[in-house]
Amino acid sequence: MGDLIQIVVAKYNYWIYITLMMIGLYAMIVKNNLVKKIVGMNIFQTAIILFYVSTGAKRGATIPILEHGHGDHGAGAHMVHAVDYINPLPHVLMLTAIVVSVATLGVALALAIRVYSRYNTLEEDEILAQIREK
Amino acid sequence: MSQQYPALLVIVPLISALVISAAGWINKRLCFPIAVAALGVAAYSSIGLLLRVLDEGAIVYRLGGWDPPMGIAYYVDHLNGLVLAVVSVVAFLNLIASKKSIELELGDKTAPFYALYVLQVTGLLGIVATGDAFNLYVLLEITALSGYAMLAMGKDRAQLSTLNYLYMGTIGACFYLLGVGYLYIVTGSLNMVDIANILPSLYESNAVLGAFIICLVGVWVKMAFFPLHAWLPNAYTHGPSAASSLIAPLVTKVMIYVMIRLILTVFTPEFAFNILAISKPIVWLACIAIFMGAILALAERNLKKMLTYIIVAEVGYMVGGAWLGNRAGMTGAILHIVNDALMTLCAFLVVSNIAYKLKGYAFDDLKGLVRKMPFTMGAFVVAALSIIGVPPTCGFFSKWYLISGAIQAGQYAFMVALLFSSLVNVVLFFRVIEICYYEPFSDGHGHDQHAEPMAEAPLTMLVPLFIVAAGLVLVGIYTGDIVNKIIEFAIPQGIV
Amino acid sequence: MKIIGLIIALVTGVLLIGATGDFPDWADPASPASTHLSPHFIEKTMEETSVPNIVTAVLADYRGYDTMYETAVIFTAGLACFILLRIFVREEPGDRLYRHLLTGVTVRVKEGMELPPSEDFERIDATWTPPDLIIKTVCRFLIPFIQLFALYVIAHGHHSPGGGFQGGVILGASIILLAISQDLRTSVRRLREKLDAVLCAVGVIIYAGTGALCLLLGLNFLDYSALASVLHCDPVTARSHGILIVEIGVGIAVMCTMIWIYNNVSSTGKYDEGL
Amino acid sequence: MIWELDLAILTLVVMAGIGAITVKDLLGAAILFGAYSFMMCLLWSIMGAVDVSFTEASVGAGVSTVFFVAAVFRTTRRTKD
Repeated sequence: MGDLIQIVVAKYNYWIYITLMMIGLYAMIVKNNLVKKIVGMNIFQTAIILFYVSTGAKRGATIPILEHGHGDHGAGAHMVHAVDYINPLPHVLMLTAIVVSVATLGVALALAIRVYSRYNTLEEDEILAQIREK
Repeated sequence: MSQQYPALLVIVPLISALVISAAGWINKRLCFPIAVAALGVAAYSSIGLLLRVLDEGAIVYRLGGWDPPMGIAYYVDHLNGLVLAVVSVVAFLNLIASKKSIELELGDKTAPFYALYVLQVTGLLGIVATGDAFNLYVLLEITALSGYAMLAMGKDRAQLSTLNYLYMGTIGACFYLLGVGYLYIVTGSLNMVDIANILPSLYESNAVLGAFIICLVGVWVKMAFFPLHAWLPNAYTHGPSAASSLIAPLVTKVMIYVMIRLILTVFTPEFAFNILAISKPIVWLACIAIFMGAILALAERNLKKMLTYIIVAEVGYMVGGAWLGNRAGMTGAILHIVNDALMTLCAFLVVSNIAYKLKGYAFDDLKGLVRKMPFTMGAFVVAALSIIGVPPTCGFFSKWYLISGAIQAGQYAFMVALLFSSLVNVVLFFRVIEICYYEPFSDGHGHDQHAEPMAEAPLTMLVPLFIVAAGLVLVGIYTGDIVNKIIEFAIPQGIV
Repeated sequence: MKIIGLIIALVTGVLLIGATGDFPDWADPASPASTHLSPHFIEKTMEETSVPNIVTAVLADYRGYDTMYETAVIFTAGLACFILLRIFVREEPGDRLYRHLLTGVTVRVKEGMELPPSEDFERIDATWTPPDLIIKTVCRFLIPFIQLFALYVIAHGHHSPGGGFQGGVILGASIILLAISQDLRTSVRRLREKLDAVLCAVGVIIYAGTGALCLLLGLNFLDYSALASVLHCDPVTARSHGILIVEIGVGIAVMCTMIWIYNNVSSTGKYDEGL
Repeated sequence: MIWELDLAILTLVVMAGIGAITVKDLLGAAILFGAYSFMMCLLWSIMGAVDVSFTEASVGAGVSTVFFVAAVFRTTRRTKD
């Protein structure tokens, strides 16, 4: 039992991200409503971002902004130790990924509006039925 | 200046895409010349880059001046030198050929369309040139977003099929991103070469296996490999001609390049072919892809949609060839990237010429086309011969390599699939050409009537088409040189 | 379909969970991700770029090339929304409605007639609802402070969380707030569509142009230390300034694109009253 | 870092996520998605990713939600699932 808790505590962040990812993927595949699919897509992307941010976490470290940073660079700068600061690289990557996800969201919503203005519904099965009728 | 080719290749299109979109608000006629100039520079520097690579070997370009594992580096070797040249030349020719049809189909939105076109090319060139796994994802998204926007400008159900493409494309890109994340957590690096150096000690790890599978599935979604192909036919069929004749030849091929790059550079052939015993099932999957692509193409009564199913089958060729795990198969796959880009471009340019004149490309619309558009149909015959794989054209040679690779690897099913697909292609194209020879049934007496006047597409559309058709034959003739001077060096010595 | 979706999601989940077994423990300081590249960034950022916020330094300098494309992605999205949605209607047929701002009287102008040129009239739609006085006033007060904060975020990205991207989004949000609290015409009057679209491109050009300038000055693309000779400072400070310049470019591009997307989405490309 | 807080917010994130895809009203889905993003941003600031959570707060919880609401306003709130 103690081992189990140990494993859960060590990995639960990863498990939650996988749960969220499955929710998002399920919504994208199964949901019939186009906007619901877009919501699922965003949950999926955010889950991946959560995963990356988790990889950057470091026990006993602080946020990646150097203390006393202002003005004293050069010879007299005090030593910076890598163990004191959280890994900044995943944060950088995820800033980019967030931007990409909002960009995709914009395009997806624009497309959904176009689809709605043509078929007057957002339900995929109703749209397909309309196409088949023609 | 030749030191800066890798940067120019991608930066000039990017900046000109921005300038085009700004210039569109001032004067729409400025857009086309800027786009042509930008892609011309890109094509020129990619060919210059390829020649430099042939002379000096692989080139590393450090962006921002930082050394590779810290910063992002471009890593151009024989493999991506070749693909870069193909991408930029195809995009350039297609741009010139598509001017009239863009003006016809896009109306008052030509300026943003040109900007998106150039952005798409930027993204594709960047994907091919980059040596950083995460940078590839960002560029993938540029390509994808501009592609969605261009394809959705079509008619009928273009928006709906593009929205489906967007869902699938996002899943694919996210899977790739996730795979890179898995690699990052076990190696701590994002640079492809650096990852490859760290990985050998981790080959046993489940995380690396997971990363490989997720990346592979993500890339397969993007390239429309068989069970994941559902988005492709509708999205490509309903898009505007200029967009589909850019995206159909390039996007799937570039994704195949990414897969080959993942196998050869990131995970190394040792891991992909020897440690993981998944080559056989993947080649079987490729066989199914080829069969299904061919059969679905047979069922179509619409020229453009038929071609999109042929693309699905061709993706099967290349995936199968790359996974045969021997030199001939890999050569065939890389050669087929070049050939297939050219032949698909040729076929889609023919379709866009037909669409320009006829406003439709269902089989019933094509009757009497040989009389009406003899030059276009001439080019179509060349493309058809090449897709079937008839000797002087280039399609034959890549198929030859693929088949000999299949025999070497003992994968006879793959050989059968290739031959079957060639046979189906013969049926498909001769059916189309036969229809085109028929006169339309007009007023009862077919042969008394005067022949319909020739209504050929304008010269700006025909000349690039002829250049591509000639290219199909020329590439076929010079296959030996391409293989011996370029592809031979692109494949690591480990693969025999 | 439900079952297929469930199976796909579960298979993916099982595959991913299986692969997490070999991960280093969560937040383990000895994991490869924390020991391979990141120590270099953490320990050398200050002496190589003189930017205390490591994320900003890595974002705009070490991996500046990614960020340039990130800005280009946003720009592409703006352009995509524009090309997909925008409907150019030169002049709608039929009568138009104008509202006199001082008296609140609505004037109907027949087709083909013109109103005398005057600042007091505001074009409205048939479905126009008066903006709520409280919301309108509160937003009037808030917007300048939001914008001030956004500028602070951009300018202070070197020393605190934030930077061009966040600041740009907040700036964009302030204009979107104006569009929501009053109507889209009011906000478009403040920032014309043409200017907005051109500024989007200009923002990315500032970024890519800074990179190209470095290239022209003889170093590699985006190597800001080349700017030292232009800015008259040492290469390390030049990197810090280069980061500031590109952050401003990012801020402009992001702000305008957010507004552009919002305008197109909320009015389905007609640029009428919006929400 | 306080792992109990972490766990609690993770649970809320999952609940908001499930809510966003199951609620039978698109406007509700949009608002729940905003809540989801905001929880996520709290989670990241607990993990020390201040820049990322700042971005998510402004983009995910702010502008994305506005886009969703705008799109729902311009189409329909009706949904069958």
